[in-house]
Amino acid sequence: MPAADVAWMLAAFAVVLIMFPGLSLFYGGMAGTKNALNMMMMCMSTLATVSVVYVLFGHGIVVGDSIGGIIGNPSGFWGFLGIYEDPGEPMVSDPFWFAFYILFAAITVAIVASAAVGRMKFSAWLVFSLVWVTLVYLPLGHWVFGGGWMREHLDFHDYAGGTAVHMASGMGALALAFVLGPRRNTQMRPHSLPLVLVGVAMLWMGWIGFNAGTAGGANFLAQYVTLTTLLAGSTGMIGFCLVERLRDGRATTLGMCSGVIAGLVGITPAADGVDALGAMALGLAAGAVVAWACTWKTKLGIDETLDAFAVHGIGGIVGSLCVVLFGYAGSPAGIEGILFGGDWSILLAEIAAIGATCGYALVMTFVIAKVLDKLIGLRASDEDEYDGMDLSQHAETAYDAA
Amino acid sequence: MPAADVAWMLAAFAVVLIMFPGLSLFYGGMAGTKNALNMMMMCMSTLATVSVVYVLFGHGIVVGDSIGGIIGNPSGFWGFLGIYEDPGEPMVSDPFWFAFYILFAAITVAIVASAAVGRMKFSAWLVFSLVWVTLVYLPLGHWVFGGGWMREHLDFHDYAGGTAVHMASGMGALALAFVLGPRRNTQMRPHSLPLVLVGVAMLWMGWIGFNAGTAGGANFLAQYVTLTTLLAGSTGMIGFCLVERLRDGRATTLGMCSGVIAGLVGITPAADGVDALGAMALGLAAGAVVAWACTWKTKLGIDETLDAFAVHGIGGIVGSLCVVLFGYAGSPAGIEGILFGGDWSILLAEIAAIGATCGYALVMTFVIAKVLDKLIGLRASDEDEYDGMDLSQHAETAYDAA
Amino acid sequence: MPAADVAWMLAAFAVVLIMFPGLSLFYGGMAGTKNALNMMMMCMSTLATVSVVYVLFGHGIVVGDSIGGIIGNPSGFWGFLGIYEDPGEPMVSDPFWFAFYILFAAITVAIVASAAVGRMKFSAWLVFSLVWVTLVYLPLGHWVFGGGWMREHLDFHDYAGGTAVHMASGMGALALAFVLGPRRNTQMRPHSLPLVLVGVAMLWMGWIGFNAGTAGGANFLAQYVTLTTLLAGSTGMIGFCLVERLRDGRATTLGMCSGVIAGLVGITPAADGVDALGAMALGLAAGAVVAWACTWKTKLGIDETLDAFAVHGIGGIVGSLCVVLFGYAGSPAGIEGILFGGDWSILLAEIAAIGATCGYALVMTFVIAKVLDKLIGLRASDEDEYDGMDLSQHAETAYDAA
Amino acid sequence: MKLITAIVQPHRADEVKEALAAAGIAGLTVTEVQGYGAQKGHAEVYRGAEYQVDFRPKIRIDVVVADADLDATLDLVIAAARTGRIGDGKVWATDLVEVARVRTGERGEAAL
Amino acid sequence: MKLITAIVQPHRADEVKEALAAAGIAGLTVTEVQGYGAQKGHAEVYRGAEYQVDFRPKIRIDVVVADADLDATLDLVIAAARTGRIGDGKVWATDLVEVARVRTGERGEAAL
Amino acid sequence: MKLITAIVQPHRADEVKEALAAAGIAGLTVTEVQGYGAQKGHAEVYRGAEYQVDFRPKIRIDVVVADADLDATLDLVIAAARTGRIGDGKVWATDLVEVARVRTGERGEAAL
Ligand SMILES: Nc1ncnc2c1ncn2[C@@H]1O[C@H](COP(=O)(O)OP(=O)(O)O)[C@@H](O)[C@H]1O
Ligand SMILES: Nc1ncnc2c1ncn2[C@@H]1O[C@H](COP(=O)(O)OP(=O)(O)O)[C@@H](O)[C@H]1O
Ligand SMILES: Nc1ncnc2c1ncn2[C@@H]1O[C@H](COP(=O)(O)OP(=O)(O)O)[C@@H](O)[C@H]1O
Repeated sequence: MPAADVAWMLAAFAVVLIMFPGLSLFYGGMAGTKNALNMMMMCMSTLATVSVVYVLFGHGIVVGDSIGGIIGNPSGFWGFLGIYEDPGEPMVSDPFWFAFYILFAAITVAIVASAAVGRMKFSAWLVFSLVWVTLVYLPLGHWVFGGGWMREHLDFHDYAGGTAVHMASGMGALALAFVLGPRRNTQMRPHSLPLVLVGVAMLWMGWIGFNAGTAGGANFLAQYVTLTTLLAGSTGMIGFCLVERLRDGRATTLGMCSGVIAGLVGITPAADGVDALGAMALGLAAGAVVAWACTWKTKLGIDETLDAFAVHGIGGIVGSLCVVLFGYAGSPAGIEGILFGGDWSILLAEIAAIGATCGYALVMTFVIAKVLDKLIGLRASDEDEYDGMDLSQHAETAYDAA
Repeated sequence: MPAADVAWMLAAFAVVLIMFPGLSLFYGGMAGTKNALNMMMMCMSTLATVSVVYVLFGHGIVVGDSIGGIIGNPSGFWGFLGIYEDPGEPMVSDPFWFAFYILFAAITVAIVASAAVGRMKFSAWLVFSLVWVTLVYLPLGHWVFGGGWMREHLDFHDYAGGTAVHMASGMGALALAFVLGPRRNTQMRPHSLPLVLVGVAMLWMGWIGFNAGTAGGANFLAQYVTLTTLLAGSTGMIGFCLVERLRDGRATTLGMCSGVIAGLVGITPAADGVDALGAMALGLAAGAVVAWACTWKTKLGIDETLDAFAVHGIGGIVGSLCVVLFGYAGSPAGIEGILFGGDWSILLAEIAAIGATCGYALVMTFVIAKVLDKLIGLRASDEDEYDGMDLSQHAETAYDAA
Repeated sequence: MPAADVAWMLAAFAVVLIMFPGLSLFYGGMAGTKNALNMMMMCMSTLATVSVVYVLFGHGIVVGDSIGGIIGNPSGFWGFLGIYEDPGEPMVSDPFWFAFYILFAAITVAIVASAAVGRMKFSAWLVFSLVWVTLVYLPLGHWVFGGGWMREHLDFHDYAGGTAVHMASGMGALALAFVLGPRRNTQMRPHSLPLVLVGVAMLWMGWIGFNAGTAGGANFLAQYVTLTTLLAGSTGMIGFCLVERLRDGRATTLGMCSGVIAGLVGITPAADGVDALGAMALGLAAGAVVAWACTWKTKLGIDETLDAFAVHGIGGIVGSLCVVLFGYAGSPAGIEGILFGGDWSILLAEIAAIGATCGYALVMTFVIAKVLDKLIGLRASDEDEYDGMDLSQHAETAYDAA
Repeated sequence: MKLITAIVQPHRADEVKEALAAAGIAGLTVTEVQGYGAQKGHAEVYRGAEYQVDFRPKIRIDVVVADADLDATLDLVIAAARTGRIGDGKVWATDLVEVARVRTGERGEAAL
Repeated sequence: MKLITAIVQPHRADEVKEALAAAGIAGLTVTEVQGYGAQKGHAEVYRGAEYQVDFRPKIRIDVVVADADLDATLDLVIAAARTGRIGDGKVWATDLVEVARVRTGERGEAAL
Repeated sequence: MKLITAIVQPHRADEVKEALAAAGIAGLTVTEVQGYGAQKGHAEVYRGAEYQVDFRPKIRIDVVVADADLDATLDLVIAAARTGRIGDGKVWATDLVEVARVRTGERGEAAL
């Protein structure tokens, strides 16, 4: 029912849009008081920069005619010219899709920003984000969503962006954090957990739009993934909090919030492939593994501060593997999990897709960050860092009690 | 139009989902700084616990084959198995409904959490919430929404959960607060009224999804209740603030926020049964009566801290009675109010339904709380209470100014 | 597809509703700590007062039978009586439209409230808002949305309320601020920028509902304006931040947030008339001009504190002029911009519409404010102002750290 | 005149205020401070990373008294603040060379 | 050297700062404190329950001056802080046994 | 006994605490304060309007020491707090007429 599809997609768009301030508040609440605004601006600015990129050449690179399976034709949709013909009767049309895809691209870049908290020049972030979306997200988007090689040659499963969105941003964050080096003072607590929860509120609501919107309309699939998205978020909480309880003695609010996001990241590639029990198991696994993965950065010695690597990178991988392990044959995706007797070949395809995505994002981000660091310098001065990025980059402070 | 119904219900789901963080922030803002996170976690955790209960046996108890009108068959929908058949063309289907019902159940439990603010062990809350949803909400749900005795034998009117959701949680909160006993320090102000407003924002938006979603689709009824829900929330503000103005000399932000919620609670059972003027009168009445009822707890000597009893219990009762008093015969519910010459019999049915719901919730909650208190101890130590529940239960503090 | 239209409009309603707390938080965060709650209450109260006005006589004045092109018949829809007939099959019906229009009216009044921050008696605000909506918004609404003279005789373009909503409130705010006189202490910073961002989150999401809801259903137009609304908000950021960067040396969070709103205000009259590149240019222009216009008040010597004049008044004018300048002939509005060879006559019509709206709002607001000031006194006492409006008007404080 | 400064547990501050009021000393100034002492701090854990919070919130009470009232007031403050547990705090007193009431400009004991 | 401590109304703090700066005293330290005194607090009402807030926000200003400047500075602070209404605050002075500037380690009046 | 009051840069507070602890002085009280001095403030710009923020956040450390420890402690605090840049702060010391430990009621040096 094309008109009904339009009705749902418009609503989905509205709630996905609020994921941007949602992510900004989620990360901003976790940052220290002196870096909260800068964190929020890095996230929000992606809507501006990526919009421009998309309208100029970005959409072309993702879905334009494929050039050897590597990138789409950048000039394919220059200026979004000539996409405005009214099809006569309501159906989801180009102007909408183009807008929707901008959100997917921008949210990916916004996740990467979390790695830069408290130490990156704002101007450098703007340049980096322009380059990163162009050289990392857009090609990956072509491979996964467009006519690129992964889609053509790998029979992997990724429902709504576990690879190009979550793994890419998680790995990008890790590489960026590595190049930036640790903050001078890594002993910082979230400055406002209520703000973190406000962020989670917007993210979870938005995720329904994201996952059920990927269904492309008001159909059975959209309803199916609504159920799995709810359940995985819910049990993500349990998984993360359980690990905390066992390891640290107490379940925390930050843990609960992180667990929700971990469960949601995990279900993103798998929402159409697991049943209710599968979604719960997946959420539990994603929450628990991410809780564990959050501690790796200390061992790696990389100040990947807000754990995009663990939450989005590892969370996305866990979700992708879960659908391979216990996919439900009666689901819309129709994938029979290996544990239920399914074919092992999908595991290989999945691992190849994960490997290609992570490897590309990791290496490419590293190169971009290194080159930009040489060219323009990524890091703010020690003085600026000490004063806090809010003051030094934006001449502002988040709160004024007077 | 089944496909259009799907489109609206998906959107309704997304906005109802945000009622959970909404309620968490509403209550968390009203709590003191040292108990805010614990309050939020008690609310949010209901999504996790109730999801598990629902998938395992909860949905069966509510809508499974009735066992003597008392409960549905718990094993009726075990694991949500076999509900995934695509009907071929878009219509609101089982996976969606199951997910939607989880939200109704969980929000009811989350309201009860407000009674426990500042003094209940988090582990005890988790156990209590599991038992409460099973023994109080699920049977009530069966009576009211499933094939239970109330629905079969009482000709009462309850549009969207005035009984099983609001009265049950209000009475549950009262009984739990009674068993827990008062906090050691009851002199606490809301620590952040802006946070309370953020909560109201999410709740009011969500309530449109809740009430117009109960219409089951994109139909006239949904539009009708959108109007009455808007008006009752708006005049709920007026009712509460007027009482404050007369009694205390000033209208307050907390009063305005509480009035909105009181009006919304009031309209929940009545949204399809009153016209615009009726909805305004109902909102006014609910706001004013709830403002008055908030002061009862002091007289009762029960530290029912965040007034779920007044707002949801009394608010729900007022709304139910209003539809009996001035229901509009031309409304979708077609109830002629007594004041307009309607039949008195509906009043008796309504009172019976209110009495049964409130009585059951009150007694059952009391028993559950007493038994659990003996078995595992509900209350945190005085030391923990003094340090604040955030620190003692979660080793966290909400804010860090440094 | 009428049923699909219902589905989208219900969702649009829910997200537009959250614009009220959104605006409250946007303004409340910009206010000082001692005036934040009062600011929020002024905004939120408009839902209550305007609802009452609308049900009693407001809707009649806007869309009732025109009395000489000046106002509609106030008694046309008294009590919203007799509007409840179910059309049999789902289509967007009166109860819904009436509710939706209340939101448009109330948000306009809420914007005006920003001018009164920190110095207006709350009771005086309530009276003022009742009079203002009746004498300024309702007639303007009739002229623009109903059967009034502007619509009949001026061939101007205003997609979703650039005139009656944004210019009217911007000019109203300017006149009210002028009559009120400056605060005693104008050296105040936003007390919480994260709160400002929470407000922007709700506003931007709501704006999708506002603009795409103005399309009246799930159609091509709704999708078209979704794209332009996204792009103009995004480049609004750029425009504002660029001016800040050049002028003050740094882009700020408040600037980014203001730029989003400026872009959204600008696109409101033009969303159906520009293409993607046009929307981006429009957003850029609106953001930049508004950033500049924010500094005018100092020169004017009017303490129009939260810049409703610049953001909504000037932003709305810029947007209206942009569609005249570079409207896209292939757009749903089909306006050929002057720069692309379009007819100059539309510029005259547009300027006349802008002039009429701004002139009427400015003069009428001035008169209302002056008269009320004589009759009841608008301004709180110096003592009250010093103590802060939260304490003096509402006996409350926003935060309690204890 | 003497200035008595007491660092006490937050939940004893009201008792101290009331004890002082009962003794006719109706003016005092209170500051939120952070104390470090024999009493241990607490640990908070965020995503598995532990943050050691060494300082405990305390309330600092400053009260100016006449020379003659010093000892009595000290005893009274100590009695009111005491819970007997580690972390109860410290009290100290300094000699003042001058005191004034701003409103009237009065000096010395008349200013109390 | 002497330490002058002034508890003043928040809205007079700027005047005091400016008066001191005008007199050539360019350093001072300010603390947000809560005062309790002759001035009454205020009541806040939440859902019908009244909360009595006894304390009023005040600003504490600490300024170290040379012995010779004590009296002049006291007069100046009192004059700048005065509104003539209850709640204007208190000022007191103590004798210091030592003062140092951290940056240079200078001691005594040279450190001011 | 003596009371040492140090106004230091926030990022040196930990160093001072650790230096004191290393010297066997395990108790101190810390207050967040705002300092005004030779060090300039900063400007913030909101929608084109500039707000001058004159005060800089500082940490005030109050520590009571035995008379004999005064000089050593002063040196130690100054050394730990110093960065050599403007804004490093001030330290001063006053004589105390009495000190007490609330928990036990002990007086004098035994109370430290
Ligand atoms: N030498 C000191 N100088 C200043 N303040 C101190 C000193 N010793 C203790 N305090 C303050 O007193 C508080 C309680 O001291 P603590 O040693 O924990 O308990 P107790 O005095 O009961 O042994 C500390 O948190 C600190 O604020
Ligand atoms: N004895 C005292 N010791 C310490 N501070 C005091 C004392 N008396 C008053 N103050 C401080 O001075 C402030 C103003 O005092 P108050 O008695 O209200 O006014 P006034 O001095 O004009 O009579 C109080 O809020 C308190 O902070
Ligand atoms: N005379 C004074 N009285 C009280 N505090 C002072 C005085 N002078 C300086 N301070 C405090 O010391 C801090 C640093 O002083 P400043 O003059 O900026 O640096 P420096 O001492 O290195 O010249 C100030 O911010 C203020 O808090």
